[in-house]
Amino acid sequence: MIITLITAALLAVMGAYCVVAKKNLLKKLIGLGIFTNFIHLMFISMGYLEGGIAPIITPENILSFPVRAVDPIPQALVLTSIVVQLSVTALALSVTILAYRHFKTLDTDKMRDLRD
Amino acid sequence: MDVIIRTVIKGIAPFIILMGVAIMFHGHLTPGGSFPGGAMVASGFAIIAVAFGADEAEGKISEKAVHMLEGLAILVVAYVILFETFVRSYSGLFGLFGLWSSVEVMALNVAGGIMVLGALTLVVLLLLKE
Amino acid sequence: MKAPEKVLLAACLIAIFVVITGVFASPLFMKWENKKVARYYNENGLEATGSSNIVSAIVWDFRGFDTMGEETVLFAAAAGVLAITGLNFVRRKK
Amino acid sequence: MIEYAIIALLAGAFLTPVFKRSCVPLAAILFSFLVMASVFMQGQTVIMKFSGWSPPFGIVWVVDSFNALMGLLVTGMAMLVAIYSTKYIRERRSRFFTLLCLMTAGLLGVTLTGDVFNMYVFFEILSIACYGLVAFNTDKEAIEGALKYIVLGPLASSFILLGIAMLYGLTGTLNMADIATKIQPDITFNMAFGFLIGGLALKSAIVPFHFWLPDVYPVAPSPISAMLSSVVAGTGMYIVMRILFTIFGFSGVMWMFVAFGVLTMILGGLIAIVQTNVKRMIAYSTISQNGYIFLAFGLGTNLGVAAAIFHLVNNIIVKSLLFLAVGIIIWHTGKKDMRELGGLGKQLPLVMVCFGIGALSIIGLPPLNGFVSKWMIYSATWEISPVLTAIAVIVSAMTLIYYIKAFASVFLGRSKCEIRERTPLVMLLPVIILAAVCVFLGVFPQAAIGAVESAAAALLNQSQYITAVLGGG
Repeated sequence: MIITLITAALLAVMGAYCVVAKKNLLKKLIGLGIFTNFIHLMFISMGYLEGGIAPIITPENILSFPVRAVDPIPQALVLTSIVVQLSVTALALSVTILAYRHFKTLDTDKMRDLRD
Repeated sequence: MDVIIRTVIKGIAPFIILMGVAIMFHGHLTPGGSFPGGAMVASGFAIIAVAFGADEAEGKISEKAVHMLEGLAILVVAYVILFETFVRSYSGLFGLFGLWSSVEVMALNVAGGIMVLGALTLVVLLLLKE
Repeated sequence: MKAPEKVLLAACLIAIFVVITGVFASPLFMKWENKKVARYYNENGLEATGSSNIVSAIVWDFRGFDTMGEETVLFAAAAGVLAITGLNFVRRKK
Repeated sequence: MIEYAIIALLAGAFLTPVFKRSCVPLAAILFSFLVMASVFMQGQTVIMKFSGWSPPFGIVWVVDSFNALMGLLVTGMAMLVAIYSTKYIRERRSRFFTLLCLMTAGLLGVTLTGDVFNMYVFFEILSIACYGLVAFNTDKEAIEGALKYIVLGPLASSFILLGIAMLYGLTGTLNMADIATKIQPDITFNMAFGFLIGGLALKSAIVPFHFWLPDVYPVAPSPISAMLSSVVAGTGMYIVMRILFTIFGFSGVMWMFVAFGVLTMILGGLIAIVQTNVKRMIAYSTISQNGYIFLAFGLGTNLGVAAAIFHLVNNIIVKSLLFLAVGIIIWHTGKKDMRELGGLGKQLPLVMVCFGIGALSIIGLPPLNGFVSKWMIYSATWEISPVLTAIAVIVSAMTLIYYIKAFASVFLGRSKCEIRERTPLVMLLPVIILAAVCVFLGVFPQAAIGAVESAAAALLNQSQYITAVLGGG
């Protein structure tokens, strides 16, 4: 559990650093993805159970299932959230393509200079 | 793309698509479901588009047809989720753990998979053309 | 980037790290025994929906409306990409 | 019954790219408006259970009088904007209307839902439609604004998701009423609250996070600017209030919100004075008015919350009016800079009158609706601290300065541009309707004050909400 926690915190730091410090737009978008993945990891690990099994019932585990299965709600919610993130990334990439066509660069600082 | 890639993709793409369809249909029994299945089918289409070029696909896939497919799929989803009378009453008809054990969830998984497939294919084709 | 900005950024990042580890190690997070809703899903999901994959049952039945929204998000992304980059798509067809 | 509203909007969105006619989305939005109007007229708390699962297990929509008011405004504005856009948008119209329908569906979902995660999903529908619409013009300016929006928007969304994840971990449920019964005054709950409010503040541009808004709102097509700065910003305010009062059950003066509100108000007003781009100026004015709303509901009193809701309603109406009126000018001349415009009063007298009514109303002069809500804000702040009242009056004076300046430089003076075409009726009609609503609410404020006070009562009565959703106990 503590390992997931530290990994997630590291992911958050990496994502935040990428979004704030990197100049390249694509790297910013990758940073956003990493930051969202930190939340997904965090959310999934909230349902962690010592010795838990995946929430899929089979004839073998049907009796012990309610005791042993992990929390299924975060998994369902993260599934939804992943799709949302994918959609945002697709749209962001298409805007980036257009921006590259207009500015001939992906550097945000240079873009600001080119505006006027 | 050169001929090796094309030949290899001709070989694997059908299996990728078939695998995706299988995952969609078994979403209520095994891990996976609408999104992984739909994404897998869409990636099967995507590698075909990468290998053969997006222009080739233009005549074969019309944007209107994709939207119509998506519209039908979302109508199925909305119908089942909001009114839930017809499909749900057939759930559990053939016993637990079988393919037909949950008609409702299966139908929704397939419909959702079609949505995902349509949207992703459209996005990939458009971004490839850019 | 200048030196003071770097120091500030590093401080912020360390603060993020500490806050996240601190908050999420909190003992306040619910024990499995108290999660009424999740336990209900695990215990009654199979009988109520017939789906043996409980995550699928939640995604498409208990919280099906969320998933409908999710599909709409995908459609919205496709429509957005079409609206802003699909210019050539239309013209070439005509 | 409410489900038909959302079904109609989704069907409109999915059918528009197939049929490529403007009447499909118009009919969808009109239908949803009629549904919301009938729900508003009934005036009862409606609980809609999706998939037939009862509240803590399934998703519910809870419509009380505040929700119904917001839903009515959202669909009404969307309808006017859709009518206006049939002529304003000249190319790719079906794609525009697809995104507009999705945006309305997202707004309606955010407004009516009683489930935290459902709120997040609809917020995402709304945001993605907004990203697409902001970039719709695809010129240099629009793409730059959209880039800013598309990097900051998902960041804000992920903060909201983080708050929701923490709330789930802490309470084991996602239903708003169920969460409200399990809240404890604790540091971790406050962190979750902070993440949620922080994300929403970033989305609705409260002062420390206001920097992106003026680059984003003006670059969109004018009808979309109207939607963004009225109902989208208003929905952000709505959801902040909902979280604050219904989920967390705060009461008493919240000085943090008052302070942010005051800061937002002053900064927005100050920067608006020096702007030369008309749309940019109205965008800064939006920031300033959002500050008023924050200040008013931060007071936490019955009168304060009622004033906040009334000002929210007025802000939605007036900001749409101003942006649509400016949109007509831009449609004719293609210019946004005040220095290049002038003397349009003779050529576009109706637009001048409507813009004048909107400007006077947002300044807060007597026979108009802005006066009533600002008067309520003044009297609510007077009970807590006269200093706040003084600040509010001073910011109103600033509003007077920049609107007078804009009005004078656009409509009065020497004529600098020629108007060749006649303004289409469908573009003029929404503007006139909104101006008429402004005057009507100003002359007969009783009509609105009753609805606003019952909305405030519904918002502040947390236990009633919980009983309505969870049923007795």
